[in-house]
Order: sequence, then structure tokens, then C-alpha cells
Amino acid sequence: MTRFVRSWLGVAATTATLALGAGQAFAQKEVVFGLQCDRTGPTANVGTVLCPGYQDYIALVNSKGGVEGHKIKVLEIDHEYKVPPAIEAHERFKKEGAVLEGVYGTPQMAALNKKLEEDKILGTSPGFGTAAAADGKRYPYAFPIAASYWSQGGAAVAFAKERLGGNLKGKKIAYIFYDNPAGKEPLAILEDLAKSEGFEMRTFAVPAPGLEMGAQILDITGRFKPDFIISHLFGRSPSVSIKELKGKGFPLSKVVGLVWASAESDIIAAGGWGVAEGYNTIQFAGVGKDFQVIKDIEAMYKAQGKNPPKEMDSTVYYNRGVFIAALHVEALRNAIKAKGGGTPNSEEVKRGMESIKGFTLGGLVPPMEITPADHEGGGWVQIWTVQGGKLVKVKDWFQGYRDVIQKHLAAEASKS
Amino acid sequence: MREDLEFAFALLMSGASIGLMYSLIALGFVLVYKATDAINFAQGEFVMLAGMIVVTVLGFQSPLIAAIAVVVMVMIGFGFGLEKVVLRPLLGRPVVAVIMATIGVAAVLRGWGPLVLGIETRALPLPIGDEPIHLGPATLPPIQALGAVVAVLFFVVFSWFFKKSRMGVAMRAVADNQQVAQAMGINVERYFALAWAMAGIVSALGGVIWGSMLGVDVQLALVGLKVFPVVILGGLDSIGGALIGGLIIGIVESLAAGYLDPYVGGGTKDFAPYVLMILVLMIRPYGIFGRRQIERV
Amino acid sequence: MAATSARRIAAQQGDSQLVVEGVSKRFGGVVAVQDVSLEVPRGAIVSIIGPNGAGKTSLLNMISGFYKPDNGRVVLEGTDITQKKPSDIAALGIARTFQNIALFSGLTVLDNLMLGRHVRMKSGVIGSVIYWGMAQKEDIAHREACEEIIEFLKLQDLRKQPTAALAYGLRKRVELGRALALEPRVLLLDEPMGGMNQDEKEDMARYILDVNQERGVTVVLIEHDMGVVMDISDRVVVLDRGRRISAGTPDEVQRDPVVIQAYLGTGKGGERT
Amino acid sequence: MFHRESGVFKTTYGADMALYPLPIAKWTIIALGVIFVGIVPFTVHEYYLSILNLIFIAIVGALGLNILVGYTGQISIGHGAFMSVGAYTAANLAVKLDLPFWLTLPAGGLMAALIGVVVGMPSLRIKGLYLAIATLAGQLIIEWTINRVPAISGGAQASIEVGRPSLLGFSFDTQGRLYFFLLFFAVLAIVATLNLVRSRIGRAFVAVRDQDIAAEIIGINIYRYKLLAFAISSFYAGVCGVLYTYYFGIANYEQFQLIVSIDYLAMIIIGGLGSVLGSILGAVFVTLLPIVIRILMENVGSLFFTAAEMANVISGLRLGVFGGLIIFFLIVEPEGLNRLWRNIRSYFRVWPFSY
Amino acid sequence: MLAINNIEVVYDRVILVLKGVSIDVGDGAITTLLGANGAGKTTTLKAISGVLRSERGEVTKGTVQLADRRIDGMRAHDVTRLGLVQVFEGRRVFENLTTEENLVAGGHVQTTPTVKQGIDLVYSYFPRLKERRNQVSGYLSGGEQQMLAIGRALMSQPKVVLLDEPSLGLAPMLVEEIFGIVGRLVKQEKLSVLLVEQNATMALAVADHGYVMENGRIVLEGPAEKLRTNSDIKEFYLGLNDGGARKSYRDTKHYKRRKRWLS
Repeated sequence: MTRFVRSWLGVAATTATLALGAGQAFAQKEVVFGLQCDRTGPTANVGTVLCPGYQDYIALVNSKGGVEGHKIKVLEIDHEYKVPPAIEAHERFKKEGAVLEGVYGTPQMAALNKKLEEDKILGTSPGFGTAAAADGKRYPYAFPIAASYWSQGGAAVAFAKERLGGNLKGKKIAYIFYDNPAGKEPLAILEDLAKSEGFEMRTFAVPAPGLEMGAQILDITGRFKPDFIISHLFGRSPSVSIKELKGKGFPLSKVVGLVWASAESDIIAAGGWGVAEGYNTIQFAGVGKDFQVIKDIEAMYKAQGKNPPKEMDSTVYYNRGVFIAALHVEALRNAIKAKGGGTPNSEEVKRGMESIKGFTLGGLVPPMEITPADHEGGGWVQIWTVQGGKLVKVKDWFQGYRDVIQKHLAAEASKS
Repeated sequence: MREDLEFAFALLMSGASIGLMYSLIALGFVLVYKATDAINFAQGEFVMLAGMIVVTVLGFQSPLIAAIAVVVMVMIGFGFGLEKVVLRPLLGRPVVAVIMATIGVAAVLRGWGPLVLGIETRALPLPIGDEPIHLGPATLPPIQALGAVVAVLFFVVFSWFFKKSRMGVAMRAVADNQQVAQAMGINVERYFALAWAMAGIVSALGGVIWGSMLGVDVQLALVGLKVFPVVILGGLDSIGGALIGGLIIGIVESLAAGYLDPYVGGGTKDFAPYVLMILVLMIRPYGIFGRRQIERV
Repeated sequence: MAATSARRIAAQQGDSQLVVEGVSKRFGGVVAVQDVSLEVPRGAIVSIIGPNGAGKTSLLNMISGFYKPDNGRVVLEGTDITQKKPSDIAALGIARTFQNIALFSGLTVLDNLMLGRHVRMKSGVIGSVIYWGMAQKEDIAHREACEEIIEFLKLQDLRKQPTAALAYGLRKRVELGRALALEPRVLLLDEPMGGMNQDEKEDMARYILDVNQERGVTVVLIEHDMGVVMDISDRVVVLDRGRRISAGTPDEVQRDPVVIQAYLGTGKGGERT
Repeated sequence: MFHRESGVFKTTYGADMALYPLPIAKWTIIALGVIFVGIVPFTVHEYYLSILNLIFIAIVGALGLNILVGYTGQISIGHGAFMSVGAYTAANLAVKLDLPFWLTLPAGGLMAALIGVVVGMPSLRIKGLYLAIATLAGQLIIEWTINRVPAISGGAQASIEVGRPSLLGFSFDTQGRLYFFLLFFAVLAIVATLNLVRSRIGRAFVAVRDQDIAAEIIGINIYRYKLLAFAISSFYAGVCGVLYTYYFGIANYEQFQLIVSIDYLAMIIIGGLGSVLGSILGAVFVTLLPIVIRILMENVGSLFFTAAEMANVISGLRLGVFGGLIIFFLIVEPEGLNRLWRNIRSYFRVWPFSY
Repeated sequence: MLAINNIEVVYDRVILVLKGVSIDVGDGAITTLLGANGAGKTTTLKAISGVLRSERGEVTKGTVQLADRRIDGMRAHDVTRLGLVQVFEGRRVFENLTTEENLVAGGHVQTTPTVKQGIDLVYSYFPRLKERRNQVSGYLSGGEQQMLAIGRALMSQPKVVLLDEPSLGLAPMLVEEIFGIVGRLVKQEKLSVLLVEQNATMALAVADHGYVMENGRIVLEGPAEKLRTNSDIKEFYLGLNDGGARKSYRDTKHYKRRKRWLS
């Protein structure tokens, strides 16, 4: 009897809150952003830092009065890196009238591509998703807004070339990658460049979850003996690779990690800054706290009488969260301006995103230019290197082999 | 030629040492299964929890040895509690129920662990240095050497315990038939709790060693995935099986990555051990050292 | 006793429905059954007795195909069934019950009987999924056959009861019913009286006799209760340590000194100390 | 399915064996039909339809898994991979041969059934955890193969985009339209399963689960039925994968990894093993749980936590509650939601004369 | 030695299985409990030894007294410590342990030297077990397993042994052998035995006192020789006709209604 009553009480409470939730959307004049996160799934190490960065930036904007008089409400949904909840999240965003959404995860982006197009809501996938999505004509509502895996691959080779004295002819480059679609994606570019630049490339796959790669590292350092290593790993595996390479005596200054193998947490897990000394990382957003916007966020916390959160120390992912939020806000700002101050709809925000140009946020964002044709914004990256206990910028914003990337994009476009 | 041999030897050594590290995790699983018939799909989360506790305690500036003492105590308590609250009510229920319950435990640990003990990735430094140990052409990271030593040590202690000590025999009797064991004057509940507590100790040290190797955060739990091919290959209820199973899996992974991957271009080491495991199961359905179920019609 | 003598005659004429020829079975190093032969006349009740571990159940397992003999063969009505799968042997008309009741505890009495008719039914996956039509008609037809057995075994009230909840003796009876549902030509019973009291034993003996006499089913029986064995069997075969040590009519076997020495003992159970 | 009652006398075997033995059950079905076909899709917000759509797909997969685990007693933690087999089969057929959904759907199911039989082979020799891990191996090998063979996966991204399903020129391209598409297949799966489990084959499955040796000796070829269970179960999984593919508009194996297999296992455990209604309730429950927890927390949680804390608390809580509920159900109500439902029903049936 | 006073046992909090059972087990004597399947004999034993708890059953009424201590509600392992041990039906040995390990486990409540002595004592009664001491007990024959089950129970140095259907599934000769040894044990080791049996002939032959149970109640009791001559017992448990001769199973009429003492 009592159990029965209690269960119905639960149902009633839930129904009530559902109704409440539905009502809240009308409470205030505001613009809704949707944000998908993975705080508990296999890439939780990213989500638990990146998403607070996003939230903090929006809070900062709101604390300063919002965007052209519009407050922003962020609806964050943790999908645990599962696809069906990502679909549900999208539908929820749509219901709440979100004008854009930050998607998270390559399979999630793949599953949402069509929905975004049907529902005419733009979705961003910075640093992941398919590289072909840079083509705004083919994927009108998908916005990589940061260097795709192709651009990262191109940049990595460009950096290797620079490090190896400006010529790759006859050199050997090892590509160690997570054995999934994202890991394989840069291969097309790398193979192409191997031919045109005349270097020998060999690939070394690391299957998920990549907690151990003794054999692959042995193969690289013992048999292949490359001049340079490009590492495209995820999750826990970057730290394992750093540790193993160090253990085998390979100079980490001859290693560059793509964007998901490049965070402070990877270095800490590898055994600390001393171990990783010399390790190079590719970044699509600025690293460190030396940005006005980061200082503003710290000031915002202090003004509330709180200490800045620990997440801020993990600057790589935190800044990426800020980066995404900033671009979202900028797109909104453009849209509001274009509408003369009125509240824009999602279609207008998309056009706002497509007119982002010269927005650098004090160097945290590259000099990107997003256009209807190029949703990637140019594929800019920086190189930061582990030096003396911190990440130091060694190469400012650059594009690696933009021509080759463009050629591949054109080839993709002609396929469909 | 010589280089090839050296490479092969290095692969073997690398595989063997990581394999013993796998055994370290698998041992906890086997202990619980052997004594209580329960299948623990949360073994990885146990290790994660242990690692998190250690780094949290270290965060209070306490010495490492104190942190290890704390984690061993906490994990023993945790094992006790888990057995009492979750596993005992499930006695005699289908395998899938126990599997699912421990998957539930895993979810709870992954959900609450980081909330309480900290989300961020933390290092777990052990005072054993980074200089690799040289064994001929092969090199061995000191942490893996330590893991191997601990695994072998556990193996010796537990083998003795189950074969020679009266408590060990009683524990096996409990595993065999709880009701009869009770009637023989054996406090079954105490022995179940003891088994989980032993698993807790193994997980605690597993957490220290793997945590030191990988750093500590939620993803440390992923080591649990390695348990299955090891214990199935070795036999679910065999301490020695966990050791040998770990060695074999480690070596097979290593050889697959070294010799198979270049031909197929992909990460075969993920499933190569599983293929081997299935082949073994086809010949010995209870693993290499597992006990045959005595079935009568 | 007219029926009995008719059967005896049939037996003498060599009309053996089931013939086991020199079968052996080893497990590891242990010999469970060694060179055992057995002839079961059509319509007879043949009992297999012997001490524990004599190989009785192993022999039954070989007849029903659960074990494959190392040597020898099993022939049912002229067909060699030695290497056939248990399910195929069942389809040929050999049904059995088990020493430790092996009912499908999650199912009702009726469903257990319907399962007994499994081999007599045909609907496939598509038919089952669509159900309405062929499969339904078939189910109804076979339901009638099962109802007949339910009536015969006086199980009417228990039709829709899950078997797990039934008393021991009833479960044994349901198991017999399930075997009968197969419409067997030969019925193998492994200790049908095991763990029964006098009352239940008498009922079970009656059912076995009825199955044999009214339905004309040949019965092979393993039983430890000598009273039952001697009363209802036409022939008795004695096994000891995997070998056949004696065979004949109940009277012959009872008097055989080899049997007394190996199995029956003084015959005055318990009157000692 | 929903009602069973004593005191009603049937005069024919057919009536006794009917799916809905009571008149009231028939009316319940009709009422449900009217609600789900006539009312819900035209009154409910699209967002809720999208959740229902996810539930419909999940029902198909959960029913399939329950046939294998609940009815036949074999364990599989490789069902996610069977879904991806269905997904890629359908996607390849739809894109390369331009086939319509009513061909790709069964084709995906059949291919998954075929692969399911192969993965299920070890069940002939091993049981329990050993089998579970063998199917896990199947999952990993299938994933690897799809990832590695461009002919299947369509290239480095391992993604194949497919168009929305259409029938006679009508395209199911909105949540509202997909609703009917998915509802149809969910209902089809439910009816097919109900029929299957009461038929000769369903009985044989339970026989294999309860007593495999006895089953064999009364003439059930347990090998055939174990593999058949794998085949049927994987067929459902394959169809489920195809439905996902049409729903997402893309086939991508990363959508069907181990975690999916585990979610589906959770559905049937929470719902009730060996129960059709349980599969449905489980699918509903597991799909809705995170959503409900989140919405609750969005509204109530702000009383206790700051916005920044909330995000982490919601995530941790969701996982913690999910795991906790699995444990709770296993311990307190081992027969799952199905049993809970029956208890509620019997409470009402005697109401107001309870106790 | 052991006194059961009017106990009630309930399973799952609802199913009443024993409805007021009283039994006295005399010092150094064999007391037998007869009855049909499902009458509650095994439940009675489990209620005494305390293993009931692991089957969701509990004693809700009455007392169980071992010597001068109340043991109802005690847990099985504590009861064993006090000197009462149950031998389960179906010879449930620890199949994966060797013969000797089984004995060691049986002596769990004793000290190590006592265990060593105990093993020797068991081997002296069951020399066959000594031959099989290092064999995995799952592969012993049925008779050997029954001997092991009894021997294992002796290891705890009990004063009272509850013996559940030792004859189940054993050949007549083995049954005799085992009952013979049990008889010797009772005399030489001063054991008190509560014996549950289907084989009423055998049980009444070795027992001093007997109880008959039906539907969770004791319906008849008395000295064994008296029970042997009781006409109901003769008909329903011993299968004898009125004249005392065994009647043939062939002559049994169709499915007669079972007689109930209490209805």
C-alpha cells in the first residue's frame, strides 16, 4: 500500500516539475544556447573542464548585461557520449527555442547532422567531427569553427618540417593514432603529404581505450626509428604515449600531439611536467591564463566573493570552452546587429556565425574568418611546447598546407 | 636478424610485464568469484576508487605509506559493505543479475566517486624513479616491475592460503555449498565478507600501481576491461590462472601489435586476446586452469 | 496374467524393440559401462538394477543419446541410433524421465506437456510469429492430446500451475506426463519411485503398468526399490561396476547368488546391529 | 498481456490460449490504440514525440534481447554490434542500391541474424559469464571489422548517410512523421514477440533456459534453438539498428558501442526478464530516467547548488541514480517493473476491498 | 538431549510449513521421523540446525532445546559449535574439495590437533574414505559420498546428529552398510541421532523411537517396535497387507485416496 502511494507521489512530483520546466522558458526575454557535454562518459576528462569554461564565459557576458541587451540562457545536457541522449538533447534545445547548439562528440555530430539541417539550427563541432563538414555548402548547419583533423594533420606535418630543418625528403614520420574514425581521418592528408614532401610515413594504431601501448612504442622506437612522431590519441592514451616514449628515450621535442592529446591533464597523468619536457601540442584555442577574458572571469568570481574554480587551471580545455562560447556569442552579436537589435532566430544566428571575422578575443581565438563556404574558419592552429613546467607558445597562429586541405575538401564536395 | 630477435624479446618482455599488471587487477576478480561465485564487473571502478582515495589522502600532505594504509583499510571496509548491501541479497540469482548489479555498482562509483573525491586528473607519484630497468635489449619501466612483483607476491600468498590454511579450505567449502558449509559451523557471511575484503586489498594496491602509471581520474576505471580475457582464459576460479592468463594476454597483445598490426594496419591487440580466449574456450570451456563443473544427469 | 505371458512369448520370439549391443563408456580413466548388452522386447517392462555407480544411468544416457558410447551400438526397431542426437532419438519415440526431476520450472504443467509434444509439432519461426492460422490450429490440436494425458494422470486442477510450486510426487507425475506427451514407443524411467513414500509408490506403479498395458508402451526402468522392481518387471538386468552380471525374470535374478552378493545383500534390510 | 482474471470460463482451447483472454483486455488494447494513433501524435509537443520515438526504437531492441536473455537464458553483451550490423547493411543497400526501407529493414535484420548466429556459436559449448565474454569478443571484432573495411563502413569516417524513409512518395522526415513509422515497427515487434513466446518455439526457448539437458532429451535440439534464439534476437537488434539509422540519418558504428549493449541489458533487467511487458517498461524507464532526473534537478537543484556545481551534480547524480536503481530493482523487485505493474494492477482490481 | 517444543515454521513470511511440532531425541538413541514427501521432515531438521534462515524461513513459535540451551533462532554455525550437526539429504559433499579437505572443513569449529584426531577417527569407521583421501569428492561414488557426508559431520565432535535420508538413491547393500556404521557410531561415540527416512522398514529397524509426520504435524509417535506393528504404518509405510505379508504392486488398485490421520 505505502509503496504504491509513494510511487504515485513520485509520478505526480515529476509531472509537476515537467510542467514547471515548460513554463520557465517564457519567464524572461532571453536567447537560449544548447550545450551538449560529456561529463561522465569516456571523454569526461574533457567535458568536466570544457563545459565549465563555456558556462563561465556566458556568465561573464550575462554579468555585463548580456549581448546587445539580450541575456543568454545555457541549457546544458550531459549525454555521457551516448547518441540517443544527444538526439533527445537536440530536440529539447529545439523545444526551448535554442538558436544554436554546441554539439559534443564525433558520433553525436554524425547523428545530428541531418537533424540540424532539417530543423535549421546550427551546431558547432570544434576540433572533432568530420573534416568534410568544413564545406558550408554541403553541410549548411554544421560548423567545425576550429581546425579540423585534416587541418591539424597538415599543421603537424608543417611543424615537423620546420623542426627537421625545412625539408622532409627522405625523413621518416610515424603516425600513432587512436584506432577509430577520428583517428583515421587525418590519414588522407598525411598520405598525400608524404608523397608530395617525399617522407616515409608509417602508421601505428592504438585500439581503445589505449591504456597500454608498449608494443607500438617498441615498434616505433625499436624498428621504425622515425625522425618525427605525430600523435593523434584520445582519452587516457596520450599520457601513456608520452610516458612510454620517454621511457624508450625518444626525444619528446620530436613529437607533436594533435588537439586532443594536448592538455595539461595528459601531462600530469604522464607523470608530470618533468617527464613531458619538450612535448609539442597543437592548439586551436589559446592556452594559459594570460588573456583579458580569463582575467575577467577570475574577477567575476572574486566579485562574487568566491575563488576561481579549479577547472581554470586546466587551461587547455577550459580555454576551449571559453573559445566555443565566445564564438557562439559573437555569432549572436552579429545576428542581433544585423537585425538592428531585434531578437534573432536560428537562421539569422547562422548567418551571424557565417560573418565572423577578425574576432580574436585578445589572442585566444585565431584570426579566423567563417564564411558560408568555409565553416572551419581557416583551420588555424598554434603550437605550444612543454618547457620548464608549463606550456609555452612556440608557434603562433598558422595554417598548415591550406592548399592541400582545400583540394581534399573540393574532392569531397564533388563526391556528393 | 639479431635486431629482429631483440625486437621479439623486447616485445615479449613488454607484454609479460604489462600482463602481470593485468593479473594484479584480475586477482581481485578471481578472489571474489572463487569464494562467493559473484562476478564483479566493477573491478575497474574498485581500482579507480582506490586510486582516487590515495591521491586524495596524499593531497592532505600525508606520507605515501599512510595513504596506502588508509586506502587498504577503506577498500576492505568498502568490500565488506558492498557484499552486505548488494551481493548478499542476490545470492543464488542468475549470473546476469549479479553481472548487472555490479554494473550498477560501477555506475554509482563513476557517478559519485569523482563528485566526492575530485574530478580532475591527478598524478600519483611513487618513490621508485623513472629510470627504466634494462634487461638485455629490453627495458622495463620500474612501475611495471613493481606491479609484476606485487602480482607474483599476491599469487604466492593466496595460493598458500587456499591450499594450505584451514581458513582457505573453509572458504572453498563456502564457495562449494553455502548451506552445508553453514551446517559445518562455518560462518558463511564472515567468509564472504573476507573474500570481498581480500579483493579490496588487491584493488587497493592495484589502484596505487595503475594510478601511478596512468594518473588518477575516472578513466582509471577502464583497466577493468582487461580483466575479462585474463580471467576467462586462466579460469574464473584459479589464482594461478589469473597470473598465467595475464601473462598470456599481455604477450599476445604485444605480439599482435608488433607483428599483426603492420599487415592489417589496425589495432588488433584489442581483440586478439579475445580471439585466443574463444579458441581456448572451445577446447576447455572452463579456461586453462578453471575447474570443470561436476555435472551429473 | 495373460498379458504378461503374451509378452514373454514375444520376448522369446526375439521381437526386440530396443537392442543395446556391447556398449562401453569411459570417463577419463574411469570405466562407467563396459560391454553391456540388453534386449528389450516390444511391450515389456525391463528393469535395470544394481549398486550405485554400476552404470545404470550412464546406460540410459547412451540409449537416449546424451552420451555417445565408445564401443557398441544401440538399435531401435532396426534403426541404428548410436550416433544420433538426443533430440532426434526423442523424435524417433524414446522418451525418458530423470533421477532428479528435470521439469521446466518456469512453465506451467500444461506448457511442460506441450513441450513434450515438441517433436510432434511443426510450426517454424515465421508461423510462430504470425501465429494466427497454422500455428494456432496446431497448438489447439496438440492441446487436445495433452488434455488427454492430464486426465489420465489426474492433473486437471494443476494445468495452469507453475511446476516449481508442486509437491515432489506430483512433479514426478508431471514428468511422466511430459514423457508420455511425446507419444513414445519406448519409455525410459530413471528411479521414478526415488524419494517417494509407499502411497506415492503405489500410484506410480499403477501408472507405469497402465502406460505399459493400456498404451502398449515398452518401459525400461531403473529403480532401487526391489519390491516394485520384482512386482512389475517382466525382465530384470543387473549391473555392477559397469558390467552386466545377471539377467532374467525377477525370480531368477532374485535367486542368483552373484546378485545377492553384489547388490541385494541378505535381503532383510536393517535387521542387524 | 495486461489482464488475466479468474472466474471467466472458456469453452474452447482456442479461447483459453488467446492473447487477450478477457473482453476488458481487448478494450484496453483498443483504447491504447486510439490514444497512441489518434490522440498523442496530434496533441503532444514534438519534443515529447522525439522521446517516444527513441522509446519505440528501444522497445524493438529490448524485446529482442529479452528473447535471448530472458526467455532462452543465454547472455549477450554484444547486442550493440548486432545493431551496427543491421545499420550498415541497410545503409549500404539504401545508398548503393537505392532500396526502400521495407527492403533494407528486413535485410538489415537478416544480416544481423546471420552474424548473431556466428557470434552465438560459442553458446553451444559455454554458458554464463564465459558466454557473456565471448559475445563481448564478438562486439569488439565486429567493431574492428567495420572500422577497418571501407567497403562496409564507407570510408575513414565509418559513416554512411541515408535519406529519410519514404513510402509511396510520403517521406517520414519530421519527428511527427517518424513517430508513425517507428510506432508501427514497435507494435509489430511487440505482437510478433507475444506470438513467438506463446508458440512452440517460445516454449522450447524456455525449456532450454530452465533445463537444457531435459530439453534435449524430450526432443528439443538445444543447439538449434540456442542459435535460433541468437538469430531472432539479433534480427530484432538489426532492425533496431536500421531504425536508428533512419532516425539519425546516418549509420556510424560508434553509435553502437559496448555501452549500448549494457543499456539494453539494463532495460530488460529493470523491466523484467522473460516478459514482453517488462521489455517495454524497461525501454521506457531507461530512456526516460536521465531526462526526468535532469528536468527535476533543473528545477529543484537550483535551491541547493550553484549553476556551476549543478552541471556536475546532475551528471554524477544521473549515473549514480541509474546504477542505484539497477541495484535496487535487482534486490527488491527481481522481476522488475513488470512485477511492480502487476502488483499495482492487482491492488486496483480488488480496490476498494484491499486487505 | 534434544527437545523440540511445539515449533511453527513460516517460509517467506506467509507459508506455514510446520504447525506445532514436538519431538524428543533421547540421549544416545536413534529417533526417526517418518512421513510423506512435503510433510515437513526436512524443514524440521533445518529448523533445528538453523540453516532455515538462508532459505527465507523462520521459526515463529515454540522452542528448540539442546541439552539445557535454547538454540532456536541461533545461526547454523553457532548451533554446530554447540555440538549439533546436520547431514543433508542427497549427500551434499563439497564436490570441488578432496575427501580430506572435506573433513578439514567439517572440523571447522575444532582446533587443529582435534581435527587431526578426528580425521583418523573417521577413517577408522570408513576405511574406504582413507583410500580416497586425495580424490576430488565430486568423483566419489554415491555410497562413498554418503559416508563422507556422515564422516564430515563427525568432525565437529557433535553430540547430536541430524541425518536426512541417508538411504536416498543407494543400493540396498550400501544402505545396510551405512546403517550398520551409524548404529556403531551411536553406541561407541555416544551420539544421539534424529533420522529422517523414506525407507521406513530400515528406519524402524534401527531406531529406538519414532514419529510420523503429515502436513507439518506429528500424527503418531511411539517406540519403534510399537510403530512397526501399527496397522496404518504397516499399510502406508511398510507396504504390508493386513496379514503382515507384503502385497504386490501389481495388485494395487487405481489411485486410492490417501488416508489422513487427522481428517
